[in-house]
Amino acid sequence: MKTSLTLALAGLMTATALTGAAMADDIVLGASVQLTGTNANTGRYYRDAYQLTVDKINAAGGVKVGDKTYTLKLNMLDNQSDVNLSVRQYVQLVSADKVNFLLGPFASNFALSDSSVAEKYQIPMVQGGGASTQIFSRGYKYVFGTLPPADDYFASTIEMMGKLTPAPKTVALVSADDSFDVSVAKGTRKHLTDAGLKVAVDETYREGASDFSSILTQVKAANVDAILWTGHETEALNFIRQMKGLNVNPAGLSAFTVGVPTADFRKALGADANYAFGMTSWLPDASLKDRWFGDAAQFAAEYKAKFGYDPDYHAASGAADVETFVEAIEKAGTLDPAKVRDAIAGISFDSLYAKVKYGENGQIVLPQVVVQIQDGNMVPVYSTDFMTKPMYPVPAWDKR
Amino acid sequence: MKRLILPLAVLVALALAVLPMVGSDTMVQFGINALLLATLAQSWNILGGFGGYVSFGNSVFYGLGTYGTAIAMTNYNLPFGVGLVIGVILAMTGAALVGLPILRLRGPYFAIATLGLNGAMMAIFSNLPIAGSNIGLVLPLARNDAMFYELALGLLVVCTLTVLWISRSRYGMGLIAIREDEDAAGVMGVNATLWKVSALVLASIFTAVAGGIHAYWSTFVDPASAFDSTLNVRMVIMCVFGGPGTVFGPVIGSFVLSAVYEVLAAQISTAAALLFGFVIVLAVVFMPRGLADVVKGGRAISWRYFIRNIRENRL
Amino acid sequence: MVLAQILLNGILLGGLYGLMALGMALVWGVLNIVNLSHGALIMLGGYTVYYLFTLAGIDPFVALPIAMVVMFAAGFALQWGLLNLVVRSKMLNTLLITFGLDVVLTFAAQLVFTADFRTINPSYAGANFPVLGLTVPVVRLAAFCVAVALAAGVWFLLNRMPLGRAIRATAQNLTAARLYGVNPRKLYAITFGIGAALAGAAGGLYGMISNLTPYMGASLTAKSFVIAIIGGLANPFNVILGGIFVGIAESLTALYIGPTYTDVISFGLLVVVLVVRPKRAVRAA
Amino acid sequence: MSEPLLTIEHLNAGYGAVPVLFDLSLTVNPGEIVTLVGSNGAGKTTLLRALSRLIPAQGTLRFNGEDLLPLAPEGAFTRGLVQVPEGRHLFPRMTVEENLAMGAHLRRDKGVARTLERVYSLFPKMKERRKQLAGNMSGGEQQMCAMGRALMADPKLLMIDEMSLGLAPVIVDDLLAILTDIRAQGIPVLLVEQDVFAAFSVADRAYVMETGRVVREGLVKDLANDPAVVDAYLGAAH
Amino acid sequence: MTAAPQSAPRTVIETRGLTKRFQGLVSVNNVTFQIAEGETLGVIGPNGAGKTTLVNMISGTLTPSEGQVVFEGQVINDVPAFRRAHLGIARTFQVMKPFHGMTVLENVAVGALFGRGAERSMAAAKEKAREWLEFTGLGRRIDANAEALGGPDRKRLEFAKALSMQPRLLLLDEVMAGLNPVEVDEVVDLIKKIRGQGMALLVIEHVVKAIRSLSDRVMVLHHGEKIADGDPTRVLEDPRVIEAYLGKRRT
Repeated sequence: MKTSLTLALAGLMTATALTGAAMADDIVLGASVQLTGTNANTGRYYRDAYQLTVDKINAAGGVKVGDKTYTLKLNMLDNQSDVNLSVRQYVQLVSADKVNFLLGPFASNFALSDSSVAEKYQIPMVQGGGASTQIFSRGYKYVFGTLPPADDYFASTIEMMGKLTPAPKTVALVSADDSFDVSVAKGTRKHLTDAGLKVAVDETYREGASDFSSILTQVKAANVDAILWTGHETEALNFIRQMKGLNVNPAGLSAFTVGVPTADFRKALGADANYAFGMTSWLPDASLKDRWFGDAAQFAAEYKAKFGYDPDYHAASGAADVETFVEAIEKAGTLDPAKVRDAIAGISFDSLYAKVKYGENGQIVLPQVVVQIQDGNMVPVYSTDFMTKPMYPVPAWDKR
Repeated sequence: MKRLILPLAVLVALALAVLPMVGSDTMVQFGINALLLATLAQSWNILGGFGGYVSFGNSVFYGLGTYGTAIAMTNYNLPFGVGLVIGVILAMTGAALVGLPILRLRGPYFAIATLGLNGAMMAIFSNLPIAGSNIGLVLPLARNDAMFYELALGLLVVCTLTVLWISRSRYGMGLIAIREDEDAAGVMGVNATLWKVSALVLASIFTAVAGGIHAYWSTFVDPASAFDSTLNVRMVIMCVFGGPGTVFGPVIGSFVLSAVYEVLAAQISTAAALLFGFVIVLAVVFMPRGLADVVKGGRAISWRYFIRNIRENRL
Repeated sequence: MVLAQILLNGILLGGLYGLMALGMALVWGVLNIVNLSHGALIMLGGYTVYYLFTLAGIDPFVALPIAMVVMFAAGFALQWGLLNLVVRSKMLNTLLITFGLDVVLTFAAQLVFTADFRTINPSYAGANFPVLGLTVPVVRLAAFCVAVALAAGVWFLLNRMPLGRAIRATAQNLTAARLYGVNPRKLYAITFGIGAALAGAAGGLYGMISNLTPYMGASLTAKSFVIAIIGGLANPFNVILGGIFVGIAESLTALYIGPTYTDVISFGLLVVVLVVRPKRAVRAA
Repeated sequence: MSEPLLTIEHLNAGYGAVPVLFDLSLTVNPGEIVTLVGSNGAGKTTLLRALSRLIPAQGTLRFNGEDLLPLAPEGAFTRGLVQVPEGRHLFPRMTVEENLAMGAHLRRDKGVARTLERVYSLFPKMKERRKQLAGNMSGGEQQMCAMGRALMADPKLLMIDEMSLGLAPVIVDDLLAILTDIRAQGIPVLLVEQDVFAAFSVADRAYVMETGRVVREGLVKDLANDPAVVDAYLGAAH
Repeated sequence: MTAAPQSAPRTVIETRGLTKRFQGLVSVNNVTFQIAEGETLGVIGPNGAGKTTLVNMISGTLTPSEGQVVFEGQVINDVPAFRRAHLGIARTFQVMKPFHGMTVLENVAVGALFGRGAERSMAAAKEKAREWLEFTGLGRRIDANAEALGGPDRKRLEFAKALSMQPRLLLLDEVMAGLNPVEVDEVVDLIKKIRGQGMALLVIEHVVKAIRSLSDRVMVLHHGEKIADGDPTRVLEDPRVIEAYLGKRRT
């Protein structure tokens, strides 16, 4: 009895003793990211981008506040893809580890919960992992997002569809039922109606589903011109493989919110990835100039060299989160959370990711570039106008 | 030894009560979680430990408490207290309704039915617009962790007192009799159906309140976290690790495991879950009757105790 | 036509579901262990086939039997070295230990294989052919056939071979089986090994149809569980039929009620089957 | 006289802390049918369990010139000490043939088919019913199946626990006749019975047990009219 | 020597044509008997005669296929077991079923808490339990764990558990099995003591010697049927009974 109580208390003590305080000349950025668990696959973009950017900034001399120079430090924990654990870890970061500012986790549902901690403790959080409008509709003051609003993900795709010949007339909209994808679907419905397109099939599936044969059969029967799909990467993978298996092939196009820009996705699907449309809020383009990396292309090269895989918009967005803090701190000339928060709200700078400027609700607005996989490569095809000629219409599976 | 337990427990409770005034925020944070988990393990103990019915459906009541509170607070702007009450009423009704048919099942079939119930419940709530479907609900923000801490502590104390009462009352004797031999208990006059269903309902109350507190504290609920069957497995593990059917075993078991987990998570982040898995496996092999049984043996415990446990259960 | 195609989808998928559940049902029926790490074994089987395919260039259908042998060995070792130590313990304890095992296997897999999702993607992965206006995906059809063939194999083993006879005898009356010289330790290990091998085959097929991640196990355990109960533990073909039943039920639910309701139906079915026919699952092999 | 097949001397045995058998001695010679009778709870089944090495025991246990005590259940079984357990313990959802096959589970010799023929000739009814599920047969048929299964193991001593239990007298007579046939094939039998006169009608020698002890032993013809036997069942007033 | 009935004693339990079939197998066939207040009925019969099934139907663990169980004038076929306990039917089990994880005292207290005239308070129930434990000679083991008891003490515990329910009818199922002669005598004494309490007793026993000395009447079951019922000495000399036990003499 007594021994076990002592044990429990000892455990409690250790749990708190382990977390040391920051050194005086450091600026500590705290983050709890999915390093393991179901979301780890995308979580690693944030892990790596945060680390790379912090190292890069330190190598360039750190952060100047007034006449003092600080070194950036990263305090990153693994939330194991567990929302509850991530909330606890953010509290630990804020209250015990006394980090100065917060970087975000991946995925909307995590950002949704975790940002509450930032708001509660009034420590600014800049996150590049959650795009759901839900995160930014709560009137929170301390939460900023570098992913564009989920509602508009398909806006550029739909715009492009109007300019294709023959232009698709009927559309199937398939979405997962989680926060991000419901936001996407809701916005997309509106965009589709505005563009005068007919939604012939509108199906929502359970997050994590692996079988899409029922939906695909209905899509096939409806004989739509285009499929707009939003969900998670693994689901996109299954969806495309099952499209082929069931010989579902809209003459127009099929477009996906996630997956297409990642190397993993292409690798997993092989030739079957071809012709798939996708989107990205970021391309490793030399035209995106950056104070530390030079430009986005150099960022991508360094990233690939260091981690062995290509960065995608998650990574760029994560890098922009770190840069946001540095710019804002230098502008505010202090580490005071409230002042830095105000500085973030009014910030505007060019980065490898985009021109960073947050809207009223704390979210950045960016157009999505439509991309397509052509012969195994991701090719940007449309932004405000065509960039490369899309391969269109899409040939049948057996004619590829 | 035996006489010391109660005063010691009171002391520990008092010490825990002042923690928010002296401890760090993380400590409080960890405390809220540990206390809520302990409450869950303790309320699982009522039917599982005393009645011998292994439920994997207590997370249903946790979810109902969570959603009762969340729906009341977000959709109807009701105060937290009212939300809790609504959550509890939902959970109790649920417990009474499902208790009757599924408590007729025995052994693994009861356990499996409750597991299925949890899965079905999660799927149902992810389709309920009033519950925010699968997206979930965002609750208003309360910057008062000390309050959540004291609430959680209070709940655990009340729950433990209830279990203490059960362990010494006619009611508890009936439950234990059912656990040991349901037929014999019936022949001796125990109305097994009434006892089992009421135990489930009783457990549902504390479970639901814990869910409600957690919902308001974390400000966000969704079906996956509200009807999390691994949460239920954790309740079972913590209760069984500590000693099912004892008054303090589940509390100690969950404190110890929470601390172990927290330390592991802080120390070796990625391998924490892996090691936690090993802890469970080893615990089942070496101390199948829980910490309480180990402690009961006092100083006499040696490696022989563990060997004997293996002897008893191996093929 | 849509309905016919959806029924076909359900049947083909259901066959694979049945195969997933088959190993679980066998272990449950004979050893009286509800193996919560079954999904993790499916996952390991999937990765085995994946690596045989990608690293050694072995065709996945050829790799399948190799993976089954590997998984058999793993299952045998697990039962012999660990689960036999607790097999007479309370049902709760066997549940807990297999849950712990599931955690260990899952996170070990994450450390070894990383969290990247993998697909087993041979050149014919998306092939299909038309029959009476329906589209039949080749890999799914093959998976279905493998599932039925393995069920037939299990049936043959159980009903026509001395080893299977001993397995059934042990399931029906452990005392009597011991009395006539059955060594239950070995037999339990073999049975668990067979269960793991079946899980391995299911994992390989699953990797060809869907994708592999270290975390895929949990939901597959739940699914196997539902099917094992609905199909009963006695006859391998019934387990496959149970899988087909669930596959069709899910497909129809997706069509008529909505794809977000499939879990309501499969878990609802589980509860209803248990409450209405509690004896259904009791009969073991 | 040569050494008995089975020698039990000063045997004590029980379950955990509860002793059941006290200082018990018994022998079975080759070619004999020996019966052990006594009322319920006298310890007959416990003795069989001790012989099959399922429970610990102290004293002397020798079978076919070998010490049984250090052996595991499998060891006793493979040395030819085969038991037909009380309540038959068949595999209910297996056919008669499969049940019989289980009896020869450990045998690797070529004689299995011959043994099966022998069993079928002893129990022609089993041959008729060989495709039937054992659980669906009548009590008498189940007992035949259980005995046949034991014979399939090629026993050196056949031990039968409560053969007549719950069976109609006509059927018991059939079974008794078969016991004689079995003995004629050279297999000695240790028959544990409650039905004294049934047992006495085929046995050579008998032991009478009461509360864990042997209270009478001797040739059946001597014991048949011994009032002690009736006393062991119905109390001293007889 | 039988106790001479004072006035006409009331019938406590009565069965009318009680029958139980298990999947076509008749376990108890058309058994009719009654036991009066203060009377002890011994039930004997070879293994598998249906004795325990009979007790199960009276205590409520089994439902009869046909016939009626009548307790104090009321047909109780559909009354669940726990309510029969409240009415005053108590039994012991052939395979003893002490509640593990409870002390001896608590085991007996369960009876006092849930039986006829149930105590609501633990203290009172434990007091009562203590009395019955003294009565059954188990006073010295009050705080032991139930599973720690040896054979004879377990029997005493079974008695105490049943008695603490204050039954009107007590069903004793083979309480002497596995006891040595000295212990059998102790149990016989105990039952004689219970007879003094005025309840109806049904005693199933194999030790016929004991039955003879205990019973007012003896009923013999064979293959589920009642083959004799009456004065112990006469019944035990009935050739049919002897044959049922020893088997028929073969030539």
